[in-house]
Amino acid sequence: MTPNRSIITRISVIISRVENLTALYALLAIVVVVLGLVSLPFIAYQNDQLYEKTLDPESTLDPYDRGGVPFGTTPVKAQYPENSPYAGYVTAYLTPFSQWLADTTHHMGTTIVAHPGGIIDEILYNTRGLDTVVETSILFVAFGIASYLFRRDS
Amino acid sequence: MDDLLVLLFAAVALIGAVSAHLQRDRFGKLIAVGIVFGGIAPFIAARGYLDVLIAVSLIVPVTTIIILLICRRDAHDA
Amino acid sequence: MFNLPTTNIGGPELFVLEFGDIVTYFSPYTAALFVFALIFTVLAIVSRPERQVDFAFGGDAYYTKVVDPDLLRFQRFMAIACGLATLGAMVTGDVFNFTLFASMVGITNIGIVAAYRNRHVLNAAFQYGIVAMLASIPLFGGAAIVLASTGTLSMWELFGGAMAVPLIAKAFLVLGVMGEGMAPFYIAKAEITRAQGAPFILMVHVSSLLLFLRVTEIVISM
Amino acid sequence: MTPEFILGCIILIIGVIAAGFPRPMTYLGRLISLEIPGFGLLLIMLAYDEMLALLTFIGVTAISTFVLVRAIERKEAAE
Amino acid sequence: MIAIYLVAALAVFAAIRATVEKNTGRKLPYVNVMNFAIAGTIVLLLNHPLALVAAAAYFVGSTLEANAIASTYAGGEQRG
Amino acid sequence: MLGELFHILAAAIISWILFVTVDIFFRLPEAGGVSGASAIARDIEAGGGALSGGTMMGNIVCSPDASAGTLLAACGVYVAGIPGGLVAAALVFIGNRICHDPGYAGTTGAVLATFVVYGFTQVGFAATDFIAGMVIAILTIQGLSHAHASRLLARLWRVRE
Amino acid sequence: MDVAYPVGLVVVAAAIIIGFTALVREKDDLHRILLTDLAEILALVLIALVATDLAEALILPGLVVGISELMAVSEVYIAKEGLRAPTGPPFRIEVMNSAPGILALILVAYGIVLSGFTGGVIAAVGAVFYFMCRGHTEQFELIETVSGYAWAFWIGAFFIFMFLPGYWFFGVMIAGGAILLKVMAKMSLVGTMRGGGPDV
Repeated sequence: MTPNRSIITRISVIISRVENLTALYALLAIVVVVLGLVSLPFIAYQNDQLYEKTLDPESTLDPYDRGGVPFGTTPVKAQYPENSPYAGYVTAYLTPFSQWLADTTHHMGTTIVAHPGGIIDEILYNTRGLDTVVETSILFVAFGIASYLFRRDS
Repeated sequence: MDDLLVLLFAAVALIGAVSAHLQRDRFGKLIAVGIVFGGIAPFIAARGYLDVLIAVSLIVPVTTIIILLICRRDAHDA
Repeated sequence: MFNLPTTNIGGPELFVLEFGDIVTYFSPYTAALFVFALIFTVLAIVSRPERQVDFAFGGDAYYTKVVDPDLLRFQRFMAIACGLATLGAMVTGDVFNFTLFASMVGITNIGIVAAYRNRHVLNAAFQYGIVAMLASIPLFGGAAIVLASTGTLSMWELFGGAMAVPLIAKAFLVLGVMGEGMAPFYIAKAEITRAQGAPFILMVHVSSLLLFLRVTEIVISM
Repeated sequence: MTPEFILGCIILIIGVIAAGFPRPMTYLGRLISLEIPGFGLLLIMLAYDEMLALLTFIGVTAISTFVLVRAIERKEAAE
Repeated sequence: MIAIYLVAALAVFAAIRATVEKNTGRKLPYVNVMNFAIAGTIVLLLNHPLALVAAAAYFVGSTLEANAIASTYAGGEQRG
Repeated sequence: MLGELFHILAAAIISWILFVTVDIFFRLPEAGGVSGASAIARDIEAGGGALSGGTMMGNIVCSPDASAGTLLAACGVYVAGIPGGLVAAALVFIGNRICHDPGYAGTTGAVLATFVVYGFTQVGFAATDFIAGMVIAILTIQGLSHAHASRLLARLWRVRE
Repeated sequence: MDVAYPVGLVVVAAAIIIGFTALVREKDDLHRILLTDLAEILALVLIALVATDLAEALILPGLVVGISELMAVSEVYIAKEGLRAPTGPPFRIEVMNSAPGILALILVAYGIVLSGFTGGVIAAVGAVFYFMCRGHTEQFELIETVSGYAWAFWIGAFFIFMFLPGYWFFGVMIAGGAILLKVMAKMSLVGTMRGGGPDV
């Protein structure tokens, strides 16, 4: 490195190298986090959240018992309930298999709610379905890239 | 689960985590990761999520076996 | 029309389409961005790529490089996906949805660039991919902090002014979009001179420009 | 502040240190160390009863480990 | 209900022994003791038929892990 | 309190005898079921133990054998009586197949232990005593001193032969 | 709950500082990929701290986005370095003959019961493990076509939810099944991508 280079030239040499990009970005993130750390303790948790959890350890659907009767309206604290006229139907729905599980045993709540129906399906498919559209598209695109490169090189 | 049990199993998990960092041998590291999971399993059981525990305890060994694919012994100690 | 807290979001509301909790909308500003993105997406669909011309030194001969049709199809697919993601990011009315669209723009940009066999170009695409993955911390983290501190993700609520969004969340969002949309600033170096396929490369530039404009609007309005 | 949460935070920090500065600075050492912050996240999810997320996370960890193993074994074979 | 405290204490003891031991082959038996203790704890914590399946799944899983580690340590399958 | 401790100790001795007998009957100390078991045996021998005892310890580590069968059978009896023990035996069988174990020591041990544990619950023992007792029993084999335990097992193995 | 959130944020901030410091010092590209995996975990912690059902529904897409980006970037890395599949005898241990059949059966069956993202990932773990240990026949095209159709089915289900909400029941069933198929198919392709397969 020649000694008579100005400091700006040196910095621009570092920045212009692609290999240093990751380190630069990481450094920037560290700076933001350190500055943010000053304000972090003052971030108050808003107690009025959407889709709040209510736990009922006695229920057979334990971590995911959100109440409601199947094929009836269930109050779900969505952002805009009027946009999803059938919000709550999926939450309360149990397939025959999951109904049988719920009647039989006490510790299968996660399996029951992952089976079609339940609060998570309500959010993922109904009220926030667009998120899931984008997400599956990302999966599609990423695997498109991977399989294109894989096949080209093999 | 009362306080004493919490402390005991937390101790198991912490011993595993710290030793996984400090071990230099690759098999030692893997064993220590297994110990961490041993400390965590009772916490899942105590909350009553048994189906999750079954699934997780079958998948964690699969992860370990996948890592073992690149752990051939000839690369290092005698 | 709906029970939304504000009917006036970034100018007079032109059109609203509700997907459950995610209410997409057009304001004059985003409509302009949308039309811009739409034009380039259509361009990517209909255009034929330019062919690069190599001159042989010491003579008058020149030849055009052969464009691999497989590569062309792949790049066109990626460019269209990138355009669609940009369109989505322009109109969405939800912070988390916006971050997802931004990630999709990032990954399609990787795809457009990574299609080349040139090692330098691949290296640039790889470094950019690492940054785009790192950017998921600020992006998702920013959206998560917005959710935790205000209790909502909808821009219709957040733009009203009643909610105090923490500064760190805004900084995270900007940082995240910087990571996802950083591509043109250095891919350009490796890319313009060494690779063919101009309209698709253009898509990289357009999408990141529009992402920046959009995130600026979001951060200022919150 | 449940015990799971506190334990999860401690293990997360230990794991980040372990993965950031693994003791033998090898690919394998770092890959194994990456499991530890994963367990920290698992405990934090457990503390908030996010069981579906926990289950998905463990599955994704296995698959991403496989992806990384594939890259590492090719890299080591090339050396 | 002293059994569960006894089992938990044995788990800690075994974990410490496994950490202190240097040799991989001699480490694994200590881990095995810890797995016994944890599997017992799962059933002792929750008296439910599914807890039995969970304990068996944990035990089989960790045994499989130990088996795989030991076999890799031994240099893989002897062929031919 | 003291009575329960006494029960646990008695249960430990009973299950120790049970699983060592079954394992030696099924010739576990003879050869390692998988290469990992042989490696553990070599390391234990290098640490001052006996080879055949070490082989048996390696087999215990590498596959659910009679000791695991006893533990799970005690758990099964604790949660659901005799049927629980038989379910535990089935689970041990699946575990044996997963772990590339050719033998049937685990399954046999589980079935035997089911009836033994059930019998003792009729005379004042609790099934939990057997769970804790089995952990203590396995501790004496695997967790205290590998050299001494393997020599002891080797001596028993010579008696069997 | 109220105390836990700021504490969690401080912990994550400390973790980000440590992890990114390691990243700044790291020069090797493969090590950088490994560290980005760490970054994904930290992003998920931030979402998990919100602790509502909504947070959980946000984690699931976040996870899948993370793994697909990791997949693409590692493939770019392999292409960039021009790395080849290792030659020489494949690595075998005994349990790789016995475990995959039973474990993959359990995991795939359980995954199909679960459905949706979770089920897709669990079933894919089983499939990846099976392909890894037992080798595979090349049927890329079939798997990819299946997942393409699954994607289209899911989009159809989305429009049912949005425009014909009265038929929500069919929407749930189609969506659960289609996402299961899609995620599982894509992820199990990873298992076949290791190439070769053991000569058993």
